[in-house]
Amino acid sequence: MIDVMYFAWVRERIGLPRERVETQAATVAELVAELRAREDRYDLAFSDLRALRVALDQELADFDAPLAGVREVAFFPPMTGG
Amino acid sequence: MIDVMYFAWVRERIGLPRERVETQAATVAELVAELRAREDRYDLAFSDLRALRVALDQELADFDAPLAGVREVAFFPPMTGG
Amino acid sequence: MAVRVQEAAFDAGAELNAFAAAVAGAGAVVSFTGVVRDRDGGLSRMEVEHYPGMTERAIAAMVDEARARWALTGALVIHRHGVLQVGAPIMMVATAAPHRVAAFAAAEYLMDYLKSRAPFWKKEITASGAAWVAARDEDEDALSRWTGADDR
Amino acid sequence: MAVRVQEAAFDAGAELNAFAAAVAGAGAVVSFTGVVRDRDGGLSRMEVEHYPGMTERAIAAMVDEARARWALTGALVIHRHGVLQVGAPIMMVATAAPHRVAAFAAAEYLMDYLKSRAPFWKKEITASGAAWVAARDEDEDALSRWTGADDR
Repeated sequence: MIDVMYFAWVRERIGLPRERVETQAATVAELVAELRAREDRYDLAFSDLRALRVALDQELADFDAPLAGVREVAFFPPMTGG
Repeated sequence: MIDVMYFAWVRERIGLPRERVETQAATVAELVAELRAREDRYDLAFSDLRALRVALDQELADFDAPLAGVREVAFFPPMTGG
Repeated sequence: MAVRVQEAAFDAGAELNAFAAAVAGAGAVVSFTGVVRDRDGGLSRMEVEHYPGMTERAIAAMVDEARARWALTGALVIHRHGVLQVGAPIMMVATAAPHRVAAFAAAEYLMDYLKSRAPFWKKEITASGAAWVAARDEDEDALSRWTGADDR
Repeated sequence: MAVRVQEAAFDAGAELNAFAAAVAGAGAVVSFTGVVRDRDGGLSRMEVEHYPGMTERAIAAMVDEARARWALTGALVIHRHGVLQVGAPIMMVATAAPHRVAAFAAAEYLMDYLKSRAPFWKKEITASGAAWVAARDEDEDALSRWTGADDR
């Protein structure tokens, strides 16, 4: 089980801010593939990975990063703070 | 007649902040030569021109600049504001 | 070295004075204040979302890196989230150092990283609807000046 | 675009707030405050001499040049003269612009020119005597980044 979080328009498209996900995915990319297969709203949210960023346990990571030992995955668009 | 002003350690070495000078000097360098010939305190103040700056009518200038039409000449060390 | 992520408004001038007083002997104090700007007219408010937990970690890491790069005597980062009105301060960075070059460089460094590496997202609400602010390529590009061969 | 050369102390935070309020819609506000620093210990006070008339002209010219180079919505320069105590603000620059890059660049530009082209001279008074502060080569060198081929 892993905590998956969504922010900004990713959160809006998927329709919830976080959820617990049962997964055997070895990498972020595999987790994304599982989520996209669920429902159209997930498929739409993840349709262009270049427009997305991912953090593993609150550290920015790549989509090919392994999920072993990770408790919290977050998906969001590029940051626009400051 | 020209107004000659001194600032910072130039003022302290010469011992006055400004004076009216009767001169026919064509350039700043000629004016400096006339002043140096006056007294030791002037000679000392102008002994190293690389350590001095000059302004003509409140604009930075070079020592070879002409004095024609100039009303106010100021001598001072490099600025240290800010 | 203070980092504050908060919903409440703040008084940039009061923050600057408190910061400067705490770093007495600094010589140079630089501040940056970001203000909600109505770029095209018609902005009714801005909403700032963030990622609690990661936000604080990311900013603390930036501040640590800035301290490792420059001889700072102080650094302050304040960033708001929630609903912000036009003209309100969004965030503030202040740096203090013996010399101005370090204070300026550290403030710009922190701003560049805050813009692109701290998990904040802005949404602009106008009479005609709401839109997430898109990341600017310039902001991503700005990071390149702090990395690579000409690193200082 | 305000320039003030004054003997009186000023409140940097209050100046920052007044400046930011007057340039509403700026987006980015940068400030620099210079504080009298006791570098080696033992400084009892600083005295700042200036060239009345030329000072105002020189600073106004710098501000004009900064406005010509960057899209500023405001600029403020305050510089004190006379007797200043340790820890007191000497001077302040503030700039406002739609984007942070312009606000930072203009503030640094104004600082670099104020340091080396505005007719101010600092004298440090310690228990053992008084000494004029020497100009730093770095300050003169700093001007070169605003001139020449890589001008922006």
